[in-house]
Amino acid sequence: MPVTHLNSSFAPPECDGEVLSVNDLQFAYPDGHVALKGISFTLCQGDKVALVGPNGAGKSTLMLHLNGILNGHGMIDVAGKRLTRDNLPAIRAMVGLVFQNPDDQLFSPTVFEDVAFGPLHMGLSEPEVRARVDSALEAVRMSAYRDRLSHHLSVGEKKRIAIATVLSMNPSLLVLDEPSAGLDPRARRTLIHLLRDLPITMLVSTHDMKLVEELFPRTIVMDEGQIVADGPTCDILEDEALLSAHGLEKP
Amino acid sequence: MPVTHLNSSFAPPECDGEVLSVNDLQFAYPDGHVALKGISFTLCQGDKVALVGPNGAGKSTLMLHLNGILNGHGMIDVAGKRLTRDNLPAIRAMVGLVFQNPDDQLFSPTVFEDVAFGPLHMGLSEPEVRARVDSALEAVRMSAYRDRLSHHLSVGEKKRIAIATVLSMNPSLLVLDEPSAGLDPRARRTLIHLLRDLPITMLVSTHDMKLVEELFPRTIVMDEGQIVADGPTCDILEDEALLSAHGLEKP
Amino acid sequence: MLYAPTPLHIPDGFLNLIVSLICWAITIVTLGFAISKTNKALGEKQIPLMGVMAAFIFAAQMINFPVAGGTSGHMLGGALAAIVLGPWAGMLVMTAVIAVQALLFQDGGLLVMGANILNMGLVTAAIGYGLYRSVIGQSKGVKLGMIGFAAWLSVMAGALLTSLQLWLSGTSQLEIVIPAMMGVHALIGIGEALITVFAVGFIMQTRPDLLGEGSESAKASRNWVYVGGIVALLVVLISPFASGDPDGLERVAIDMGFIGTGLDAPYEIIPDYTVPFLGETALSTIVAGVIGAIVVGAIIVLVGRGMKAKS
Amino acid sequence: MHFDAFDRYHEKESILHRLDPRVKVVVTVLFIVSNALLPDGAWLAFALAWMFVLASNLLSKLGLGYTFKRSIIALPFALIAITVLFSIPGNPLTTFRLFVWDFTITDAGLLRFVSILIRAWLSVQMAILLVAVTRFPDLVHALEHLRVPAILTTIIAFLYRYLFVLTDEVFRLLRARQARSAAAPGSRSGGGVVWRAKVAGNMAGQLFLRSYERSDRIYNAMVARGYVGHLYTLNPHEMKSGDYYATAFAIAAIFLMQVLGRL
Ligand SMILES: Nc1ncnc2c1ncn2[C@@H]1O[C@H](COP(=O)(O)OP(=O)(O)OP(=O)(O)O)[C@@H](O)[C@H]1O
Ligand SMILES: Nc1ncnc2c1ncn2[C@@H]1O[C@H](COP(=O)(O)OP(=O)(O)OP(=O)(O)O)[C@@H](O)[C@H]1O
Ligand SMILES: [Mg+2]
Ligand SMILES: [Mg+2]
Repeated sequence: MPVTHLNSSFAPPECDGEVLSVNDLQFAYPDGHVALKGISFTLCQGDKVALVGPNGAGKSTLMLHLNGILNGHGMIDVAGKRLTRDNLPAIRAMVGLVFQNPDDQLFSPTVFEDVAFGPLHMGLSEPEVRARVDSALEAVRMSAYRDRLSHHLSVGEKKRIAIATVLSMNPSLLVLDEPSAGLDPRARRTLIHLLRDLPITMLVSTHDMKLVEELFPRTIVMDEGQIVADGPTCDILEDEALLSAHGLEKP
Repeated sequence: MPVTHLNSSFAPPECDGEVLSVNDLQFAYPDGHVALKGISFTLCQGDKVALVGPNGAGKSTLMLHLNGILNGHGMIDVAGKRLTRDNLPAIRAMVGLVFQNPDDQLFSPTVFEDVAFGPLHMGLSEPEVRARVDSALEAVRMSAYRDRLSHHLSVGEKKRIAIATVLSMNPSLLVLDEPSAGLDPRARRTLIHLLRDLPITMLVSTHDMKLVEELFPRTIVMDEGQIVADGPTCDILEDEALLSAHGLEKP
Repeated sequence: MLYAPTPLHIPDGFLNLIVSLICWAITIVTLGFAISKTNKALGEKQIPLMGVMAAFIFAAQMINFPVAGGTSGHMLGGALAAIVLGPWAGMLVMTAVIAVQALLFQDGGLLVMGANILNMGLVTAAIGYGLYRSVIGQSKGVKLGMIGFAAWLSVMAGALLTSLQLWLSGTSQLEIVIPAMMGVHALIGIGEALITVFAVGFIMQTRPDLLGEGSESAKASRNWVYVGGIVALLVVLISPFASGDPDGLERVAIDMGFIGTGLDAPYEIIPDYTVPFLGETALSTIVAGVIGAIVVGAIIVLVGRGMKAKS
Repeated sequence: MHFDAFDRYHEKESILHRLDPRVKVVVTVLFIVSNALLPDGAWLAFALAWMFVLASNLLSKLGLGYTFKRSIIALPFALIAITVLFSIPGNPLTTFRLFVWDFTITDAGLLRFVSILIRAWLSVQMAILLVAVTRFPDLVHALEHLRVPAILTTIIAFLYRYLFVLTDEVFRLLRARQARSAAAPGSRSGGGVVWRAKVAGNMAGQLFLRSYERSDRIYNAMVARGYVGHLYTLNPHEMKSGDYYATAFAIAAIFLMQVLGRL
């Protein structure tokens, strides 16, 4: 049983525009496993929020809901728009989802084709697509890699390209699933700088508590399909009881 | 260019029996890339040594030499036995190699079959094989998982089974390639306890400097195919210049 | 060796033009069917699935196991692909694998690719799937046994077709190529059978839902059983004739209307490796003239386009 | 671990590298068809075709002998054709005895055998050159433009991308097996053949499951970026005047081979 710590519920100081609001989201996998048991939270414009919790807590499942790949019961609003079957394409253009393993995300043979995939499917014109690709690669500082073959890149490079593939869609919300896994300290550092400098609202799941401490002002803790704490990172990291009850550790 | 720090060369206090001795090991991949440029070190009975270094330093390449999967120039002795083509099977029984990704290690449908692979291949009798499997699973505290399908385990569980697959061969030396990658804090903690309690000589490559600090009295730093430092972990972690020159960080 | 070419990948130059084109024709028609069937039957999810499965077959061909004396067994995968993906998707996947092997590694030629796809992709998938379908609903042991037989037979059928094509092209002599190819592949086929059986066994144990037993209609299923059965029967009937008594094969072939009667040596369908219309007749001179004119015309058009295109 | 050993493309700046991939594919196929059409013993035409290969090698800046070195790959298959030495009627050249059989090599047989080898050898060199000067994704684009059905070119593009990922995976599995292939002191290592085949089959099954699940994740990644069953690409290639001239020249050369071969 997850221990819910009601005292750490948290009212954000100010909120100029809600980017994401999730209300009582529930989901069970086809095999009957209930992975989400009523999730509610909101993200404001410019928030950078960490999502932590032990293996199997339901973090990835939650993220797959945010742009409608899975759909459970409950309500999800992105920038004021309700997520329904009809405005799925619009929602997908607003929520950029980056998977843990970049090999799952980079499915085209060349970097250019991969970064262009999203804009092309949004039906943009050719010059617009090219401009989007260029600025996305610029943002992750990989412009020189435009014509490289994806399979020749190192993990750290692949990771950055994977982020570019969603930046090219100009998302209002970036959702990253364990971005630092498998990176060496140097590549990890580069990624931290990159995320810090990106001026986008983001929700990032991770096991890397040090990354949480360095990068995110706010943290959401999940366990067994529920949110068990949501508040300022400094408070959460001080709460030994909370951390150890959910298999986490102070960095 | 790797910066070699001669001052950190290190004479182990006492050595009751060399388990591994590597002498001027050199290796180039078929495509011409020189991955090891003259590696020499020794491990004593009971040593627990960390092997650190940036991506591409040659750590995995070195580990693959230790039980003869790759063979470069130079000499490798395991427990006094020279590694040659003829006594390869015997050496493989002594050196237990665990790969980074447990999925690479587990190729059989059930946990039992995977743990039994080594003993079966060694030509042991059936009761002996069963006894070995039982005690290996016992050692990693996974006896209850004997008949589970490997496929359905969590990463942390897979990792422990992967270690059991080589423990069942009763190795004199355990070689682990990045054992903590991808684990959540709880699973990582369990792994640390497990490694601490195993009474076997081990060489462990990792990017997790915190693990290095907690678990290993001695550390070897590699970069660009060379050993650039080898000494007590506390000394190495204090040497800021050394760490930053080789893409490492203090925990 | 990272990547071991198998004796079934015919390089360019070993089949003559006519045989190559006939094989291409059969292959294209079959693939056309396969494409329209997959487009109709399968969702958008199928594109990444088939792509990754093609990479899987390619990679799985590298899994070997030591047999004896330094040799090792590995598999072709046609039967496995058809069993796990269904016949049509299996054929497309095998086609992609063979195309990449030819394009990227020159393992098998380009002009003869039609033949290679036919031998290693289409026939193997048809046999594998057809025979597997014939035991649907039976016990696991029966299924696995039949899968093993189907995998073995699929390799034999590929070898038989390859031999026949080489013989029709005048590249090999029937009474040597058939026993040699069939003999070698009888052994290779055992490796194929073992790996396929254990691989499918593994999937039955871990994800039986992926073997999609109820997916096809009873009628389509029955048709595949017929196809598999007939091809299997042909292989079983033809090979002993061929290996023991080459005249016997010729008799069988002629009786079945395989080839026109009255040929002294069957490979002289295209005598002397020349194309018939370029003999010493007036007609051939005219034809040659026309072809020359077409070529010159094509060159002029291309040069004209070149001048128009911006450089 | 990174397995790039499969890449056949050679980065260089040359006319052939810059040529439109469609041109390269069409010319290569025409050249191979032309080889198949040349009659036995058309030495002059074979020589011209060889010059064509050599000139292409030079133009590619890969070195005159580049394709020659790699062309041995087709040789083992020559064994299959060896029977034509004895089977085609003609004047006997030599006879030799092997065990109990007499073999007679005829002049017509020799002519056929040598011609088959030359055809194969020339064709394979051209194919080698094609992939050495064309990046594989461009080759796939060319096939798309040449009306190969989209479903096939898409499968091929995915195959190429995941070839590297999955072969890496296979090599790591093979390595894991190798690492545990030990022997206890004094006993013979390894089980029976069937047991070993079972281990290999299990690996194939394991790989299948992982590939299957990976394809699921890839599908999710595609959907997340707007995929609804249709793939769109930009056309990165445009035929320039040089491309047309090159095609015209190659067709002329190949036609000349055909004419020379029949004189
Ligand atoms: N396709 C699936 N079918 C059934 N159950 C699933 C499926 N995918 C995940 N689950 C289960 O749902 C639960 C939540 O999984 P999820 O992947 O969301 O966890 P997570 O928090 O992302 O964990 P991790 O930190 O390991 O990535 C787990 O118990 C998992 O076993
Ligand atoms: N099969 C291979 N062929 C050619 N080069 C290789 C091969 N495998 C590795 N290399 C190269 O050899 C060098 C050493 O690689 P190795 O895998 O040993 O590094 P590592 O220290 O283990 O790095 P990481 O921390 O990323 O695991 C790298 O430059 C790598 O690119
Ligand atoms: Mg997850
Ligand atoms: Mg490594």
